[in-house]
Amino acid sequence: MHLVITLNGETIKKVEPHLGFIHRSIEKMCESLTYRQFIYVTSRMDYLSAHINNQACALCVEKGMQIEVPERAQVIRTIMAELTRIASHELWWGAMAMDIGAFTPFFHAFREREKINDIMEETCGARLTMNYMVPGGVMIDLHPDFQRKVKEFITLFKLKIHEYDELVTGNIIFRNRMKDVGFLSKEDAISYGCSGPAARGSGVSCDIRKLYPYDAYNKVQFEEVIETAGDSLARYMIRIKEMNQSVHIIEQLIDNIPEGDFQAKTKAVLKLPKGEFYTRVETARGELGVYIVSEGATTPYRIKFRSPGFSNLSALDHMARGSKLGDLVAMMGTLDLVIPDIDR
Amino acid sequence: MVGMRRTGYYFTHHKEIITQEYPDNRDTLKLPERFKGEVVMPHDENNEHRCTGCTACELACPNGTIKVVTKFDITPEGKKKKAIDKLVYHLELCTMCNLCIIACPSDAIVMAQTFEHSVFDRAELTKILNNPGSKIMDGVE
Amino acid sequence: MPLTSAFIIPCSLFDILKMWSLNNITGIIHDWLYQTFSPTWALTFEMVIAGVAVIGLFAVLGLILVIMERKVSAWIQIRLGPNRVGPKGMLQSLADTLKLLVKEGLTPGGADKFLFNLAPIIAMIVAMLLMAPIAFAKDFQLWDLNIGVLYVSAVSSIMVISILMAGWASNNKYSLMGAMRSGAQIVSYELSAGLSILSIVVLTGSLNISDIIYSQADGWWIFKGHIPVIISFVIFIIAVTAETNRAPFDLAEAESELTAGFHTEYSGMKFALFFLAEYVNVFIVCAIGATLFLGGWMPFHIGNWEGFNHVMDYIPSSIWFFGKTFFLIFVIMWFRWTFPRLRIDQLLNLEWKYLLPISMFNLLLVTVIAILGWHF
Amino acid sequence: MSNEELKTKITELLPAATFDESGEWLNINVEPSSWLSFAGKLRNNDSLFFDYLFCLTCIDWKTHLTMVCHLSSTKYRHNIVIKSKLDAGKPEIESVSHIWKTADFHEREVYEMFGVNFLNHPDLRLLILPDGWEGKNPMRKDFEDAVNMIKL
Repeated sequence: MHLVITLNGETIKKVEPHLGFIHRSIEKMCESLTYRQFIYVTSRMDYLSAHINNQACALCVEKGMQIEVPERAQVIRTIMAELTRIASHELWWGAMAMDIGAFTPFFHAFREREKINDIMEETCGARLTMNYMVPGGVMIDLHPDFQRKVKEFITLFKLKIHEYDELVTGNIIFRNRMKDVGFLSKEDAISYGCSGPAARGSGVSCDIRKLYPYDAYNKVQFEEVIETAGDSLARYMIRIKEMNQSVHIIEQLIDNIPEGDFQAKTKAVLKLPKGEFYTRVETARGELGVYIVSEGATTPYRIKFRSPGFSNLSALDHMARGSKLGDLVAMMGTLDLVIPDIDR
Repeated sequence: MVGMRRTGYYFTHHKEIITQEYPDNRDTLKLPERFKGEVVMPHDENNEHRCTGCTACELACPNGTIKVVTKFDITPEGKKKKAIDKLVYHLELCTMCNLCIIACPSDAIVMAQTFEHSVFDRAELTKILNNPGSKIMDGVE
Repeated sequence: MPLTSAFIIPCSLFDILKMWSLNNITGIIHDWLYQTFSPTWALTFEMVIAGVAVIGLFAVLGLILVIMERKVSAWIQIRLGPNRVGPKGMLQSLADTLKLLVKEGLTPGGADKFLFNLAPIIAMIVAMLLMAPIAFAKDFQLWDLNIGVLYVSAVSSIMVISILMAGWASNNKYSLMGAMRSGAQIVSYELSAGLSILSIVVLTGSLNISDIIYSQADGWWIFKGHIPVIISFVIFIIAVTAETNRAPFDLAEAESELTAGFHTEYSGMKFALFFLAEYVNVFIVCAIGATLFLGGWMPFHIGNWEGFNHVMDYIPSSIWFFGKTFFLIFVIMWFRWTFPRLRIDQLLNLEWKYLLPISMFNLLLVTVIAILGWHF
Repeated sequence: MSNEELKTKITELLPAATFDESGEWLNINVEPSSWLSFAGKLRNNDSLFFDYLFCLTCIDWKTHLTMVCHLSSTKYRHNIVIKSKLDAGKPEIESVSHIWKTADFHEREVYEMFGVNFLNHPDLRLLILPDGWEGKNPMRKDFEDAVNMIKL
């Protein structure tokens, strides 16, 4: 991404994003891939929440095919999605602090993220682009060590999470940099189509996990974190609190993974009936929509990914006008822009 | 100030260092058995593999990574039988999505745990998975 | 036999320490030169020796500080840090310097060539000039001029010119913006740095650096001067951190906003000169801080504990000096790897709205203390 | 609000609208000419209050193009899908970017990918494609990429 900024001294007059530097036209690519194959491409969209992207596609195909997903698969998917969310927020936290100018948190965040990646690697076989979800469930059963490792991670994470507050949140320079920076009112957040923490920081309740529960989210207790301040600090706090909520969700599920199949019996060749299917999931960045138009063939006729970053980015210009150049990086940090997600 | 205490703590506590000294720890580095490094075809001691040449992997692959070149073997009974001549694998196109392994009905191909794939010539990335002169294992249909 | 060796070892240890203390080395060399040669030649030789020593020290300090910074940051960030070149990676910065030396020094097309090439040299010369009045050990000083403190604050303000020059000559928007920021920053933080230096000058009554050190023979100013001196010490540390463009005040090269600020376009040895000059500047301001507030090479003495004081005296003066200086450098590095960066308006607010009034008022307090003789 | 209620409400606002309930949400087909005024009514009507445009895209049906808008209300939590048929040769529709500001970017994306001309759009330039892009719109069905990796 390339931001063209018009400046008056240090004050921003206008921000103009130029996109498309890593546009791969995933939507067009998916039109020539079958319903089993196209899921792996979506890992490359928002690579930090690859699991959740895959999950969205799998859910959309399941909705079209009316496949009943076994409970075990649902729970596994939910745990994996929440682990991904924590990993994504960890990376965001490190990168955010780095944008603001503190280097150390980046490495401290990666210490915990590495643990999640190890868990992922053990079960899914990859660290970033897992391709673990398939229509009807998950690809392979959990690794025997999975539960133990996740529990170890949760204990470790709970020990370390207060360090984040010590290092960054409580820092007076950090708070001054974030407070009242990049203000986004509730009306604007809705109008700009923001979702995820960016919108929840402005007081918009938009957590898809709560509003339109999918997979095992209706079986767990968690809070939708909402802050009303609308500034960068609010968006920051939401992500920090969301990590705690994710841990809470995993804690509820990890001991109660039901026995059974990890994958529903599906036909070898998937054919979606003629029609249009739309699923929404909550990725680490916000609402991801998968819109499949099917003509009854083995490949989608048209597929559209409504990526959260794209809409969140459109609010950047509005937020940045009139603030300082240094604030821009803080805003971009709190919007948590993942460029492949915007470009697709 | 609290942050300085935290960084000071890590400055003096070296045992929490998490760096992996990569090229030096090759001997001890253990990747999980599910790690998706590249597609290989295991052969047993008689130079036999399990691939029937059904092209299920070729169809499953989203990137055209696998090309199955088939030939016809003459079985002892005198019947013609389809078998693979070459199973060409383009590592440079592979995204390690694991779909071919899932699709394979006879478990002929698996993911190897190698990850050091860099070579000087791109042509070296195109691999032929079956060993020369290898045969299909008995009993695999 | 064991008994005697037990006696011998401490004695020889003290001898070695004496040798290391650099005491009187300058005197010996001076006397020897004047005995051997005519005064003109002796002066010339002394100048050459001084020049070589400064350049050598400049390079060595740069290397040591770079490796120190990398190790400190690595340990704070739970990493190992450089560990490939030399024992425990200690020669890493030497290897980097060699690499930078053989790299091509690019000059961008639209740049003002003369200024562009001049800027790093000025930065380096300023850093070298600043070394002159620093007392590295007892009687080991290049130039003990009577306005040492004034000289330091005067020369160090030339640094901003090289940065502005680099930013302007690069013909690059990031460079220019970084240079402008750093101009505003250095000029404003010079004030509170100067004011906090003044408080020591007021207490000592002299601008001469060796006088200031000798005035701390019975205790360092930070202990003698009550709370006002502690306050001015804190302000001094903050101000010099800003003046040397280090995080959390590294707006001039804020990498997430301005790529690399004023040295975006520099490469090869020109970049290395900037880099070395920055580190040497850090060393110098820390040395000044150690000299003014922590007694320079003066050992640590506690009241009437004769035994303790005696032991402290055995530690050579150069070790005292470098120990204090490197402690301050470590503190500044610690700042850098802990704190996020300030915004430009917050930076200037901090200086003009808080530090400057506080240090002015503080100077008044110190003056009162000095006049009434309340300090110890 | 259930689909039936939405239907009656919307018929009041736009009698010409036709409905399609085959999907998950209520689909409404509108004429491109009436889209802008209808959009304003949807946004500002107190009982509908569709203030959240979460997806705006286009489908190329070879014979014609279809604009698809997914609308949601953050107050009542109901969703609808608006579709309008565009001419394949000269697709034109009014921009709604001043009603939902997010439409600005989404419409620019559709403009370059499908060549739909949004009338009265404040800043209709290429967003993703490189400047000076010549040739067909990439997401149209008749666009063939010379280097399509998938069809190797």
